[in-house]
Amino acid sequence: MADRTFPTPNTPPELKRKDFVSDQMVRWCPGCGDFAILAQVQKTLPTLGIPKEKFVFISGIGCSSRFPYYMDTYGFHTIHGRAPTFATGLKCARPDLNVWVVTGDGDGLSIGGNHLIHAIRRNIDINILLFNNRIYGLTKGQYSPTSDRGKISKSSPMGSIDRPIYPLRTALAAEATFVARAVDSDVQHLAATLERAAQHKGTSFVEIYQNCIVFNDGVFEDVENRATRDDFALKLEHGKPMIYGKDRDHGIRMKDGKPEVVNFKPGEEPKDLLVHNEKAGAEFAYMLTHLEPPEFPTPVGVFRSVEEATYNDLLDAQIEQAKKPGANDLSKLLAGAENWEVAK
Amino acid sequence: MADRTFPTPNTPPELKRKDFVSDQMVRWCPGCGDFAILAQVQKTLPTLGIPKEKFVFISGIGCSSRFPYYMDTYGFHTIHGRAPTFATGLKCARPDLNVWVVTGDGDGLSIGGNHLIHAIRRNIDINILLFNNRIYGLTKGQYSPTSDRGKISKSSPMGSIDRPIYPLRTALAAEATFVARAVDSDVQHLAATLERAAQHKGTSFVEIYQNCIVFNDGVFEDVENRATRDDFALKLEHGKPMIYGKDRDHGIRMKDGKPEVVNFKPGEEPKDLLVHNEKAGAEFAYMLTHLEPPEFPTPVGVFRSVEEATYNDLLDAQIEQAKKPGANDLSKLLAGAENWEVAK
Amino acid sequence: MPAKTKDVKKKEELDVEEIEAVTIRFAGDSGDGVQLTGGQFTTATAMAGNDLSTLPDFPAEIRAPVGTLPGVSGFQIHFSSRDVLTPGDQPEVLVAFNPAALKANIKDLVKGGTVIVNTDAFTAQNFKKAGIATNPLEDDSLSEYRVVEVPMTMLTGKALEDLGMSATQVSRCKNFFALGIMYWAYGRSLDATLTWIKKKFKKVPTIVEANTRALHAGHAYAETTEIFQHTYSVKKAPIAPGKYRNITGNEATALGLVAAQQLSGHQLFYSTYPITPASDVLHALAKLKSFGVKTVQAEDEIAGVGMAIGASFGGLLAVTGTSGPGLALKAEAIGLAVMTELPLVIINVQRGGPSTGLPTKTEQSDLLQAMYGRNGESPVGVVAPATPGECFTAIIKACRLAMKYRTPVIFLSDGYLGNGSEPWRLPNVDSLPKFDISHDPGQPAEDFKPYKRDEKTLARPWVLPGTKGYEHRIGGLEKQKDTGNVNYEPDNHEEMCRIRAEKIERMTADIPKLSVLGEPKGKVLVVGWGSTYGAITTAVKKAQSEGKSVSAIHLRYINPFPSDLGDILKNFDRVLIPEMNLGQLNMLIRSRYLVDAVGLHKVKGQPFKVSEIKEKIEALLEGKE
Amino acid sequence: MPAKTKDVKKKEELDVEEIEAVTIRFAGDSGDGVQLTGGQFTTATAMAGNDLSTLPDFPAEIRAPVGTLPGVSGFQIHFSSRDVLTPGDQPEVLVAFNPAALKANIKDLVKGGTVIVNTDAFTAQNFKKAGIATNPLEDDSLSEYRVVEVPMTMLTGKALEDLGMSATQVSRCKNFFALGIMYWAYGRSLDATLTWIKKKFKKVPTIVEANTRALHAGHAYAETTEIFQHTYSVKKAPIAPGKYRNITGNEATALGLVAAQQLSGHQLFYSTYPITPASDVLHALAKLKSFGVKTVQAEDEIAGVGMAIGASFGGLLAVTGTSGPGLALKAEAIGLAVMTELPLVIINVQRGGPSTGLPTKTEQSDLLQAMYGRNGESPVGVVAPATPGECFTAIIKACRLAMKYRTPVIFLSDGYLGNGSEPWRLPNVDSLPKFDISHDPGQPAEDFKPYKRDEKTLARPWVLPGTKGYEHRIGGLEKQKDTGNVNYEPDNHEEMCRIRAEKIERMTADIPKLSVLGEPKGKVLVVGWGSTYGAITTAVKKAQSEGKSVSAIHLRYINPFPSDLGDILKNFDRVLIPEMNLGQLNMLIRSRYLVDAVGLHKVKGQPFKVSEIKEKIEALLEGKE
Ligand SMILES: Cc1ncc(C[n+]2csc(CCOP(=O)(O)OP(=O)(O)O)c2C)c(N)n1
Ligand SMILES: Cc1ncc(C[n+]2csc(CCOP(=O)(O)OP(=O)(O)O)c2C)c(N)n1
Ligand code: SF4
Ligand code: SF4
Ligand SMILES: [Mg+2]
Ligand SMILES: [Mg+2]
Repeated sequence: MADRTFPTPNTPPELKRKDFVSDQMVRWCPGCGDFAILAQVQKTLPTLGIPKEKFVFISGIGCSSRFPYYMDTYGFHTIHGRAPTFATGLKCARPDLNVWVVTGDGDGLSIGGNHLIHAIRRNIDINILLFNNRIYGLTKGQYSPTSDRGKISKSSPMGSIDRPIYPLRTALAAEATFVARAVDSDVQHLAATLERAAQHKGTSFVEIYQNCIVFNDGVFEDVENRATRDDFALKLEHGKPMIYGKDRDHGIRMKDGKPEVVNFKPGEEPKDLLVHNEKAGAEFAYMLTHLEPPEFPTPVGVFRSVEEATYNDLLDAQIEQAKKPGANDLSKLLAGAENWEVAK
Repeated sequence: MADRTFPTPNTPPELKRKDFVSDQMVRWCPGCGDFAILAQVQKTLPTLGIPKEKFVFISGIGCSSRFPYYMDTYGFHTIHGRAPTFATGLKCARPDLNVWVVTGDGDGLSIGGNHLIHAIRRNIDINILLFNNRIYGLTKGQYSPTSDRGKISKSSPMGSIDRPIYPLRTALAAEATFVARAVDSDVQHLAATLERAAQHKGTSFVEIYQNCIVFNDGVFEDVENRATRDDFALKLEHGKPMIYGKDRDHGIRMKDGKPEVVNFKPGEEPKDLLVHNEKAGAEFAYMLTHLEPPEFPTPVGVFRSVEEATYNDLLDAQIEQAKKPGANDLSKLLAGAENWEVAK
Repeated sequence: MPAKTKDVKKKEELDVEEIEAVTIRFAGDSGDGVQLTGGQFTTATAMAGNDLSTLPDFPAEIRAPVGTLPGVSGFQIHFSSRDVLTPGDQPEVLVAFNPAALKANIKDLVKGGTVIVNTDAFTAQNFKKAGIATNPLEDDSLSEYRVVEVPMTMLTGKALEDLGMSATQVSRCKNFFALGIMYWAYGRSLDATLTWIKKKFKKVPTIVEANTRALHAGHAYAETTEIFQHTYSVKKAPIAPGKYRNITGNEATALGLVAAQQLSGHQLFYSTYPITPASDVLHALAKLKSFGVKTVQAEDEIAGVGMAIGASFGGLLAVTGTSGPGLALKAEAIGLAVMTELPLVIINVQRGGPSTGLPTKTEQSDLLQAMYGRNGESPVGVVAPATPGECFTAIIKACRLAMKYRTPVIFLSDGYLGNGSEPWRLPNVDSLPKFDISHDPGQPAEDFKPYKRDEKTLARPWVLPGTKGYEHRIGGLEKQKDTGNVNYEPDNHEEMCRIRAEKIERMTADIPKLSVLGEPKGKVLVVGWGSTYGAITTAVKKAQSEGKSVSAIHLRYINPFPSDLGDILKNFDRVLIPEMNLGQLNMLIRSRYLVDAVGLHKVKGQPFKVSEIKEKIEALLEGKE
Repeated sequence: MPAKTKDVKKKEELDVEEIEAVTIRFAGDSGDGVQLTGGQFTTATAMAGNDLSTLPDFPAEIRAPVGTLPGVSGFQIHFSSRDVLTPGDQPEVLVAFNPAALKANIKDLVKGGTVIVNTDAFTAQNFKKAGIATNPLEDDSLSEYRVVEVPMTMLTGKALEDLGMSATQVSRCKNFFALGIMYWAYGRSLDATLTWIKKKFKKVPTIVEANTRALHAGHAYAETTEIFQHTYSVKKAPIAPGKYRNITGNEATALGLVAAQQLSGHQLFYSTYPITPASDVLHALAKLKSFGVKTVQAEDEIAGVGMAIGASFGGLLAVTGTSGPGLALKAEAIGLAVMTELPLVIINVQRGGPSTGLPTKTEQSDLLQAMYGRNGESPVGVVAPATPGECFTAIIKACRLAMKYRTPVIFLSDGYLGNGSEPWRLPNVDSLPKFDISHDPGQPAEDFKPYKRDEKTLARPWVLPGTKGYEHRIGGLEKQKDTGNVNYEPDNHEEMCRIRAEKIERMTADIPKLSVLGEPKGKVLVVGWGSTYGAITTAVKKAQSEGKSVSAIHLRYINPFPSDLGDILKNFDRVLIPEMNLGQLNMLIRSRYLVDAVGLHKVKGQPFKVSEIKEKIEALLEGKE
């Protein structure tokens, strides 16, 4: 089996953004949020010091899932909802590769919800980017599991009656070791978040708010818009108090076990503001996912980042542990515990 | 369509436990926890004042999923993992029925995890009982998604390397409106919990710790055993402080936003013990699911119970709203918006 | 039609040329309103009394950049003073809104055909987007066609000058300008479109005004600039009298379901997961809540079919819809409906496969999947409509068979039927036959046997939860005969397998015999199924009119086969089976009847051309194969 | 064997009767250790030099209450001094540990056969559990059999008296007592079992002692009480010399996969979801981590196949395993492997269907699902082993074909093969042919075309992620020829569909020609596939030995068919196809070769009996059909 090892070169090559641009025409609607995400991913990868041939992008089906075609890396556009399974198999098989999953809110949370959860609970060392536009883009505008109740769409002309699913909560219920949220239009913050996700060992789960200009334009307007986003998005920073607002004059504080918003003069924040802790138990991050507009700002950034053993490492470790001299003798294996000789 | 209405009789019939016992031989291993659950369900149903013919039990595949055969109600033993979908369809189609789903940890959380989540997020008015024995019983002993990491089983001879899934957390991530836990052997508490589940409108989700005597005997020993269970199980009661122990000398308190165990003299509990609140946000119940042995007792009872509109009611309401005189004229519908006459 | 506009005739010389049929294709960017233009032209043509058939050609699911080849959208209409069964093999007229549309479609145009272009879109930038090196209007590439160059954007802009609209908004009206030209050329009335514009845009009076002006302007332009040598007249077709509308297969399917609800007195329950090209059935039904129709958008295909089976257990008319890959996912659950013998209709609007394949293209390659794509011996009914309009009656029939025989029935539509349209004569609602579906156990409660069957149909009782005293349990494990209890006995299993197979065979009693197009005996018999109907029928009629010994039959039922199929096959020397796959019906017929049927296979994501079938018939007659 | 023990002969009269073959069935409660007893008897018999074949019969998946009919477990062994290919049509000896076991099995016993019962289990309570009205040992119901009544529980108890064991523990040893009786009757040595007991229970010396004593006690009891008229001797069979072991099909499959790993130099990756009767393959492989085998228990079947495809993309030998309903769930993903042309082996250990069906019973009803159970034209290879031992070589072959042709291959085992066992001659590891599988792109990086094919095999390059300069993307949308880019062009699609079909056809080059059992021409040809091999071969040989004009061929490859199949079929007047389904191979052969093959169908969850096939052959020869 040792005939195909894939050593990682010692001196990682100098890569540029354009090294990750494939020769395929990018086919999203003009103005689609997917473009910005693609650009940030293409910008982030060269900074990681990983050879280009080690990256693999795996997706399901949806507008977002066309992503791999536009990356000049290895890529696999699979079937609807199942991308995490292909990624899990590939990473178990080839731990030397750097595996990314790109999925949508329909792909990842409607048909594919279970695979998502199971990848996360295994803490397999892959990076999952979920482009959440709260709509089915590719099939032309049905409501999705993340659409707000009451969403009027082709399949819900009187408004949807399902309660939405929250990607981050779902990930946290499976005790995700890395959970983050970013917004397509805030490209610097997005790039920084992607970099953190890439560096995390274990399943990194990133929800990216993505504007579908054709079927769901403006769902994230508050946090998308340059003019308003600082007032509506709370940038989480490990060890720092939770302050937001263009003028940094709002904060979050716990009262009677519940979060509340406090206003203050810029620079004079109260001492008891909630301090972000990425390393806390999943309960803390889960509580943060309940900070929602209109009452609260939308938290973005890294909600949780803790180290735990990965499925692929544990699998390899068991194999290492099982390997003993002579324990892989095929003849002996075939002979079994009991056998007999038939003479001539 | 009005030719088959199913009115509920005004005077509910007097039903007894034996009315719910079917003529089929019960085929579980002697000593299996499923027997106790069956008995409690058969005891609970007659107390609900609902005609027997209105009950429907729907299951997937597994030892637990044989349940419907033993109930003298309408029943449907479906396919592996998909029971919530059949139940959703039936309840939407026939809101007059009282629909129960019986599933296992493999059925409900391995192959069927996504359907479970989606039933819950729709808050469809059904009752889901998940028999958690942390093993695949029917297929003879492979580890399940709720098995602890390190579980040695037929399919994990060196110990499983997946991190477990927690049924209640999964339900709460989907904002379940009713979430409870019970133990097969504590039959009174189980019966009381089942009754609460039955009375709840919306999806009731009950995890039942169930002992598989053949393939996973004793996993829940602490809370199963009559002698020890009061020391290891915390019975949640709405509005009451969280006290447990045979001598009721332990309690739970919040400290720095985190729960801790306090010991005290029986009857002299501290005033700041955590008070259970079924009506709180899902974050509270979610936090309670993190009370786990060995550090904490295992909470049992109703974690959360809040009222929200159900999918089936909303569906019916939209139909009611759409109905206008003449709005169901088939000829007019067929004629469409544009048509023309071809003369003879 | 004229050659290059340079040599147009004088006005007085213009005359009206009478033609029997014409095929026109509109092509442009998705944003050019091609489908809308086609739809309006269709209505006007139908109202003018022609028979017609249409076919939209959508770009692949994903949106492509403006002006590029993958972004080209098309709409073809074939209309005639005679019977029309196909959208036409090759257009005689192409309206191309930009260079990409020209490039993508020109090769289909008949030699000598007319192409009308919007010259304003023929810019260097657009050539680049379309991957065109030189201006096709200036090189030799169009020398075999008559080219009509119209600066549509500019002319539309002029007409709307004083409305204060942006350039983009103006440009959006140019399709009405083009429509005006075409209305003039074929003597269509503007009235229906004018009414439509008023209704559609009633909230934005400027747009009403703009589109109205564009339409008139185009019409006037054609008339005054004399770009055509003459106008054309296509006489009324001898169409059965009655009220007509234009309908796509997906619309007809949705309406048929609502009709089945009314006829059966069973509320319709439609649970599904969106997928191209089947989603429109959901969209149509979701709007019909006033009819009491319940639709659920499920989390996936498995949930879609699971919910439907649950609803069927509850006594509703339960239907799920999908396309190829979704049918694969539903397989296991369909097997459960086979075992539990519950009525269930599964709509499969087939698309190009395998795998994700060509989602927006048509194909007939799921026939064997429908027949055999489940574990175990798992027979189901298979019904296949032949035309868009026929989807209406065929889906009603599928519902009836499913409910009467208590069985899943798969309805095999396809992308061409689903999105293609034809004029459809409105049925008289009162004359549609009601279904007689009973939930009466027909047995005393004390001794109720859920699998005791009707002797004739072998259907088991469909007793609904809520029926007092008849509590019973069903499931996917093998059932004991009559009692329906779980049973593993060897003989019982074989008997039940045979009963399930026999039940499907018994459906033959409810399936009409075949009608042979042409002589009942002869040299070649063409056997078709599904959406190939139009092309096959047209080809066979043409060949017959040339005196050839060829007949045709068309299968609307594939499982079971009509009872007279075997006998008909015997009466011909050769059997030809054209299919949009690699020979799936062929395999079923060969194996069942041991006839050496010849296949004509087309797996191009496109319907057959009449000529392709006719040529194959001729080859067979000439003994070339 | 003797009649009722009442009239046993005197010791001196006892002699040894030589017989050619015998079939014995052990039956009892799951808790009675029936499978273990059978296994031990098998080993002793194999060591005695007989040829043999065994078949366990498990109760339905769920545990049933002790003493009831659904709880009965069985184990049948057929051994002989000649070639043995089936576990025997009807047992001549039945060992019944309780009344339920007697009731469930007695009808299978040959008239005049011997039944050995544990009389201690024949209590009123057990009669009730088994649904028996009167004691069968006292009424007339067993009058056609020889009944040997042994109070096994009591006697075992006596033998273990002083060991201080509980009654339940003692009762658990009675199967060794029964085994002792049978060893005496057939002159088997106790040695192997004694060794096994010591090893197995080495941690509990009391149990070693108890079982040892029980075995000896049974042996002594048979000898001293003279319950048999004579003992039987079955001579050694003329077996090819070599080292042998007993092996089930599932074990052989697992071992074959490990061998394929070693031979191909590609690490084995097995991802699956447990399902009866396929789970044992996972259990076996999970233990082989020391060989570097990676197993993953996935969350469902779809994940199982998805992970395998992911691993295949990464360059491993990727395999997933399941049974019928699981294959249905994997269909969509298998289609993706077809489109992306990645190697993938799918093991399907078939069980009774449709739906959940009869999970523990055998059947061959997934052949058409394997062939056609996917959307679109989606061809895959289909390989079917004929015997438990053959699973070893067949799965190696499946891996080789999948890797060489870059395609999914479905391996159709079944419950009978998977759980049944036979003696298996250990192969010489060094003589197994290595596979030559390359990942070399064979093209310069600048101009790499992932779908440029090998001219001979049509395989595309299997270039692995991590290979510098060859970054490329694959997926489920239609691929452009050579480049593998997404492509929707009509002609390209048809060409690709034909190439994918042709690639599977090309596998014919790697498939051995058929060998005809018997004359190459004649009246009747029996065509089999999969696990019917033993019964067919035995029946055909018997008929041949009676001078009948019948031959047989057995298909190990169903897609593609061996190249000489058509020619062989032509050489016979009639073709008979016995299958454990309603005629699935039959349909493939009829449609492909237009021969009027006759089917012999058995859908009972049980393998064919030799007699059933022989009778059908005779009926055909006599022109009765
Ligand atoms: C098995 C299957 N079911 C359904 C579809 C149709 N389908 C393709 S993408 C999609 C949803 C896409 O939504 P999302 O994942 O949110 O992606 P987006 O297009 O919004 O980026 C659906 C339903 C499919 N391709 N395959
Ligand atoms: C599609 C499918 N996959 C796999 C199986 C095999 N199977 C039956 S039950 C089961 C797991 C049962 O575990 P659980 O749900 O925990 O039930 P338990 O038996 O423990 O009560 C599996 C894997 C099946 N019947 N169908
Ligand atoms: S439909 Fe929406 S998500 Fe899809 S490409 Fe267009 S804008 Fe983006
Ligand atoms: S295997 Fe376990 S869960 Fe199943 S019936 Fe037996 S004890 Fe109960
Ligand atoms: Mg989306
Ligand atoms: Mg379980």
